[in-house]
Amino acid sequence: MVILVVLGLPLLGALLLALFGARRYAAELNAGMSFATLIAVTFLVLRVLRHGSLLALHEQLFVDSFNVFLVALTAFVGFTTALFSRPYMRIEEQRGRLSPQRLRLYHSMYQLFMGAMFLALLTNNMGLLWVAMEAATLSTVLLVSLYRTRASLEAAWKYFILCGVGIAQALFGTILLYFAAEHVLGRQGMTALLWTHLNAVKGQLEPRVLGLAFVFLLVGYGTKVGLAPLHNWLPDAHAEGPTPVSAVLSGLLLNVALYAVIRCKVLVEGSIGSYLPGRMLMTFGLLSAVLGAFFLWRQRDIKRLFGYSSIEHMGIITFAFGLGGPIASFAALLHMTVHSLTKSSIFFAAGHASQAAHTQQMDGIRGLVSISPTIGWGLMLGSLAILGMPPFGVFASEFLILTTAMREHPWTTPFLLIALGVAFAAIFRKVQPMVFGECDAPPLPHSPALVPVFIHLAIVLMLGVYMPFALAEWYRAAARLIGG
Amino acid sequence: MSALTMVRQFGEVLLAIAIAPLFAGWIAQCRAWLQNRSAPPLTQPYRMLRKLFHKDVALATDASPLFRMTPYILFGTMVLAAAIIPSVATDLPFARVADAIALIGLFATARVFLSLAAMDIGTAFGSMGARRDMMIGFLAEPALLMVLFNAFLLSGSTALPSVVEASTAHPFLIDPSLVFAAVAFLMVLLAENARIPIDNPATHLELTMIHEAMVLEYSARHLALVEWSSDLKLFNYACIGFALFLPWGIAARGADGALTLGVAVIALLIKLIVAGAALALIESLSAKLRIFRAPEYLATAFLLAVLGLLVHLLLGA
Amino acid sequence: MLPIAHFDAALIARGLPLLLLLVAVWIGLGLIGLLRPHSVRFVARVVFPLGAITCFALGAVAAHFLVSSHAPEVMTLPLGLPDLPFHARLDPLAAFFLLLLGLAGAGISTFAVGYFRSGQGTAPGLHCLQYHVFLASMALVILADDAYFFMVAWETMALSSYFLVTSQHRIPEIRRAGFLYLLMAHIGALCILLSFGVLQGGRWQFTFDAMRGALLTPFWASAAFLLALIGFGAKAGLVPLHAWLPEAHPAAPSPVSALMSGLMLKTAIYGMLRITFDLLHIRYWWWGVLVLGVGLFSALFGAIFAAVQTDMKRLLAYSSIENIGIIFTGIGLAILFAACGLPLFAALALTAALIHSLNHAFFKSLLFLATGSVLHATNQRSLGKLGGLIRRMPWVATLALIGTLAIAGLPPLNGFVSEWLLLQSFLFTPQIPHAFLNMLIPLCAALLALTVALAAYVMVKFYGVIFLGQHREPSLVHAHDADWMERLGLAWLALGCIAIGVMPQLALRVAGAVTGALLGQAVNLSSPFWWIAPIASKQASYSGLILLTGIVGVVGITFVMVRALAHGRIRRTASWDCGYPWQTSRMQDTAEGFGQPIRHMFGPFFRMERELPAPTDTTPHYRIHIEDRLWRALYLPIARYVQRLADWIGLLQGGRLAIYLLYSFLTLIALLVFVR
Amino acid sequence: MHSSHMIVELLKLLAASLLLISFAMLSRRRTQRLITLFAWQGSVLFISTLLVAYSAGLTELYFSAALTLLLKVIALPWILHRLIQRLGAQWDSEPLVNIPTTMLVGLGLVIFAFGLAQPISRMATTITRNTIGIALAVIFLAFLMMITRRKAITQVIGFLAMENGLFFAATSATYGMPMVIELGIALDLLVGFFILGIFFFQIREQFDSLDLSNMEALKED
Repeated sequence: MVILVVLGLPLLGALLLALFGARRYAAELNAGMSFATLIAVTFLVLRVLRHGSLLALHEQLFVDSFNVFLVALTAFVGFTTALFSRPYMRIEEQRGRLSPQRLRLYHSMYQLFMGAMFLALLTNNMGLLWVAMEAATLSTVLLVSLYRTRASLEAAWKYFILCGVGIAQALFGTILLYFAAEHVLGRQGMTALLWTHLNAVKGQLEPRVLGLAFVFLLVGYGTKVGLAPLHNWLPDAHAEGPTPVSAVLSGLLLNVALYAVIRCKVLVEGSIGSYLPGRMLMTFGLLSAVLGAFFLWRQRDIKRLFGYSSIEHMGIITFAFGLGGPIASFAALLHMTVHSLTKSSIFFAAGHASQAAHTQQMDGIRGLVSISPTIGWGLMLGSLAILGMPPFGVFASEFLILTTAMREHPWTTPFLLIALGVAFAAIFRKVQPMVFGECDAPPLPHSPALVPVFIHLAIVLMLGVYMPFALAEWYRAAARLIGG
Repeated sequence: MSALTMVRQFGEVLLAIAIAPLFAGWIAQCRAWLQNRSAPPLTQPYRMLRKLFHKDVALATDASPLFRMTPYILFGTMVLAAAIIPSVATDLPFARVADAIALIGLFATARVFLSLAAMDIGTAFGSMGARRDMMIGFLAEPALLMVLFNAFLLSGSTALPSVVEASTAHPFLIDPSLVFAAVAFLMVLLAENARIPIDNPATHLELTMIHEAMVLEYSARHLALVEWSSDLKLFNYACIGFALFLPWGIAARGADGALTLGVAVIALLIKLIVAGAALALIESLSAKLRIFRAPEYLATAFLLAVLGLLVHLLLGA
Repeated sequence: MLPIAHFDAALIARGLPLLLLLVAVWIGLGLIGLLRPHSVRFVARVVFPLGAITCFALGAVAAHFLVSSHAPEVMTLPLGLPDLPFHARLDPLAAFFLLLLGLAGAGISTFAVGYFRSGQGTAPGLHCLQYHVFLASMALVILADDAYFFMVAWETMALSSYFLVTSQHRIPEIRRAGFLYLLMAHIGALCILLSFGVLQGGRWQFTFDAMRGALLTPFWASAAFLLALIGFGAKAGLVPLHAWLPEAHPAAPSPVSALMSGLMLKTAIYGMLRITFDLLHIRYWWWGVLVLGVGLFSALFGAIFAAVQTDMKRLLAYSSIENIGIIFTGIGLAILFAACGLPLFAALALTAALIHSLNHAFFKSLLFLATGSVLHATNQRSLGKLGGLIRRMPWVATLALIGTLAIAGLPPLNGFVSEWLLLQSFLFTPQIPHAFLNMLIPLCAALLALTVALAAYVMVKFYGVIFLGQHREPSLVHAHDADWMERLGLAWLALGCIAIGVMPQLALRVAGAVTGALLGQAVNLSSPFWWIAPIASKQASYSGLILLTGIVGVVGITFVMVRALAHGRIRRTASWDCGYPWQTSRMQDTAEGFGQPIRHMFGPFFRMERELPAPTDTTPHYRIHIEDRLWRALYLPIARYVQRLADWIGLLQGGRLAIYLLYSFLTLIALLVFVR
Repeated sequence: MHSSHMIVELLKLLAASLLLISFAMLSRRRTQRLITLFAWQGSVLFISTLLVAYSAGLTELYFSAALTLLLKVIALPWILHRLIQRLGAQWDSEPLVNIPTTMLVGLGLVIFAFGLAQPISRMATTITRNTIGIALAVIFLAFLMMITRRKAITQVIGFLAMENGLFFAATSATYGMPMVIELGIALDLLVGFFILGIFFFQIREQFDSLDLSNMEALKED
């Protein structure tokens, strides 16, 4: 029943913060709730590690090695982000960009968002998955528009419409899925949408219908993953929302959406028995990686920059999942982990950086190491990590992905090469002058919470040179689940 | 190595040191005759050396030790080269120390030291001369190397004694490929030894100087050593030429009777006389080139050497 | 090819754990430096000496391995990816480069003890960490025995050196250099990675041992080779991938420049050799021709550009390109010979390449460090403002002279040995069983000779303009000589130059172990230690020691005799200079002036912008700006294309919601059409 | 059996009218009219759901029918109506693409949708199987409408119309999704709609118009 706790705590937190969100200790409360969730998740993880996958609530919820690690990741990043948002939001409030009421909204929506994501991850029911995704969208729409500026409203609106429409397609896909499943499983017992049951009978599902269903699901959830050319909402939302929100969007929401896609892919692949879905994923992945890289080239806004970098990395991960096979899937999962850790830490650093420089325009940000070495080095190391510089973990996954691609589909490697090279040039030529060089800005009023940054980077660094056996096993199991 | 070979070795070195100025004098004399001037006596170089050795040294105030060491190093390298080149006999204990390529290196060392010394005082002419001399150097070396390639293809060795033995064993007078090489070598020789058409040893027109410009600041015994070593350099080059192209008379390994050695010395002297006359003739017949014509000149030498190479590869040895 | 049979025998590792321990010590030292990040004394006087000692120990262990046993030693570390733990391996090839790293590194670290002053941009402690991590990663690159470990070490090397380069990050040029450097390094690394991806031949084994076993089709083998050539060429600074080198090496503090030029470039050589001669099971002759061509061109290119530089460190950087080119020429010849089934000659060429790497490590480090001392003494990097330092800093001048003569390839120093060996191996190219090749490649020897002679020209310019002549700036009067730790470091490196030059046989034996392992064939090592006759003593032989003793002897005798005979006194007077009385220090050749013949002769290589004074100018001045054509021919166009593409792609994000919706709609339709 | 046949015919008729309404929406300019059409669409949906529920004898479909009635026929149109009163956004400005062209494209989409739906209809067992194509067509048309209109509010109406299409698809293909899901969807729809409502006012006060052409500031320039 620990699952229910995991699901309940954020909702409880949302409720509490809806009431007391405006108080002074709200930020601490937020962090506290997130921490409690993290604890609960830890128990869940231990449980799964001990007894393997488990079902709950009439099979509506289930945990297997695939989603449990995403749950753990989500809880962890959620907690660190809450820690980070404490000083960050204080500063925003001091600067009068936010009122206490807004903070209340922020805190409760933050918890709600976490709850929605947990539901999306933990549910066994494809329909519920859809509902949860929609809920996540709605809560983040409010978060993105938190500042109520023109830009933030525009971003939120675009986000809402694009993702709403996308999600609608996903719903149609789900309907088709249900339709196909119903023929095999029947309407009785409402098992026709339960992933575990579908997975059991995926061989018998009508291929053509599932093919169509997959297209709709891919377009739908893919919009939330930010696959090009469905990505247009992503940079706006990342740039205009508050930084903690950008961090969780990039670090978590994209993962969750991709998780949904992969769940569907497993079913469809099993049904039509061809590598059609894989090819689709690879194409989308390559496209996103290349386009994302080239978008990076011309950015001026720091958060926009890293938003695009998320597109690029999601592309790489999708590509890896498309490649299939144990190693590529392993690499993709690893990349999911390191990407969300690194990217969120970058957003932490970038947020403080733009606060210190009073602008998000990168031309305005200079010499961070001289303002605060922690911010500067955080940004520098984070960027190097995200660019796939060893010994950081991102390199490990990119190593596996590139070499697999070289073996399976050599023709893809030039694109990957271009994407990685251009991305490197684009990001690094922007980051270097921000971190180094002269500067005359005053230090921040509150001491920035950069412990999260360095915790994340430390983990990423460790994953690059040493991977604990349990974690490896876990990834392997998940990879087996996905890639067969 | 027996005592005899050592004796032979030293004899040869001393011979080289002794007759090098004579050779230079001989060339000067021939040139004078060819130009209808009254010739200086053959011993003129010796007199000049003696005079210089007795003069006081006028040393520039800010001359560094490098400047003062250089004449000795020049002399040393040239003497060593003389010891390596089989001018009289092939069976020399020193000959194995350095093959022809190493010999080029040795000459390069001398050139570099002289150029550094020329720059040491920091006068306009010194550095100009250094620059030009180094330029001639790096243009001449590829051509010289190609010449050696020819010799190597014939004898399968870059060690001069082996080359000599191989080409003395050669049935015909001289291998066709070597003809080209010989001409190339001659051109390189003129360039390397600051002779017309690249440089004029007798010039006193500062702006056209190369070698002279470098040694402007030297006086007395330093100058003497420099001059002596440049005479030695010319002599050495001549001997390399003989070893490569006219090896007759050089005492072969094993055959080291007094008679053969005598014959060898005579042969050497005859060759020197002829060569000197020839050099003088060429110098008098040709005009000095502008400094930036030097690349074309040496490129021609290089091409000739390559031609020789191809001739050899095509006709087969 | 390394016989796998050796493998089981060598499971009891001996030298390897020690080496890894020393590497760990380096990293530890770096971290210790962080304890007191701002205390120069602590870092310089305590940590760096220890680092130097570690260097020396590393070199010693490697040397011992080379002379005692050649049996490879392997180890597996409990780190790395789950299916791919870090494998380490010590074999002659690795040991040779570790020897190079250790011995040259010892000198550099010793110098660094005296070099680092406060106010050097990055905090000394951080500097110390980066420095030692750099050393450690280089050692690990050499020791790595699987692709992942190799890549991690490789990129860590690039990263740490990048931070060292940008330690003066407040200067925009240096940031630009650092960026360019890291970018090129990263792209190169990606190529290497892909090359490994090919090499494992679909067996999903990333240990080098498995790669040795993999049999590739000619196409894939060539693909792997070319990718490796691009990757390692980018790191080694082969033309046209050299653009970063003359920017980055001068930007760094001198000891770091020395590390990068002297040692880091060698790791690229190592990688090239490792892949070409060890991992790839076959070699094709055209690879050799390709490498030979690229190498020779780089060599010539580097020499020509070095000749026209006016910044002493840039000059040295270009000379590095030249030397790397020479090394690659050797490698190319070796590949060619090996592919044509002439292992002995291949061994000769490879020996030349290896020994030249060793030499370059010594003399290039020496010269870079010397420029460091000059920099400290005068705060001048531009040759136009130096001169006459031989009288102010005799120690540095003397030691630098040794380096200069060595790099100019003059006997009896070490530079000559390797170039001699290389020319020797060229002499055998007519025996290549390919028409045309056997006629064309001998001509390359002439190009090589030209390069070497040009190098001499460059070095005369370098030394003459910095140390000889008169001070071009009055301030130079106050220049002081290096302190004793710096001198010690320089002296150590100079000693290395002399030792290898005088006793080449030692280097030959060490290299022989490597060629024996890689080609199963080594040159003739039987002759005594002062003597080399690589093929046969009748064919060609050389003895640096006798040559040196000969010169010294003759010079001594001459000196004594001249003293005995000539009685002239020495009068100190003003210089003669054809009696021209008003000459000043401005009248001596400047760096530009010295480069003038080269500009004149090799004009097509450069992109020159001249400013000539008009006849009427009251204050006439002449300025010339020389640029590498490749910038406009290669690099800028690429940047432009990326920019243009980015602009086009930017149009996708037009800001209009309807268009965005249209995108997703069209995507949907397209996919639907696709699936049905 | 006979009655069910009747029902099928009736359902087909309703489906056809649904399609017709969608086209009408595509062609209308006045926001007021669009809302009315939307309400009509909802009611047609409601009736068809009732029929399906009756013929298939599924109780939970009655619930969803009721839900439809509440939400899509009464609540949403009313709120929308009030909104445009408050925001004074009766007129939509000229669509991005002119109406005839839109109609043609819509026609093509309908054909495409039918073609796409055929395999599904063939294997469907429901009495409404033939209408799946129409449901898909409705979705596409709504999508098209969202693309071509430039007022925020009309886009929202298009969005809701798409929701309708989905709902219709669900009922016609599978007699509706499980109840939980239906409720979830309805809830999401409601919440989303309220958020939109809030948004309109903020957009108004920030941009003092609901015209989307003001919302093109965030882009690559």
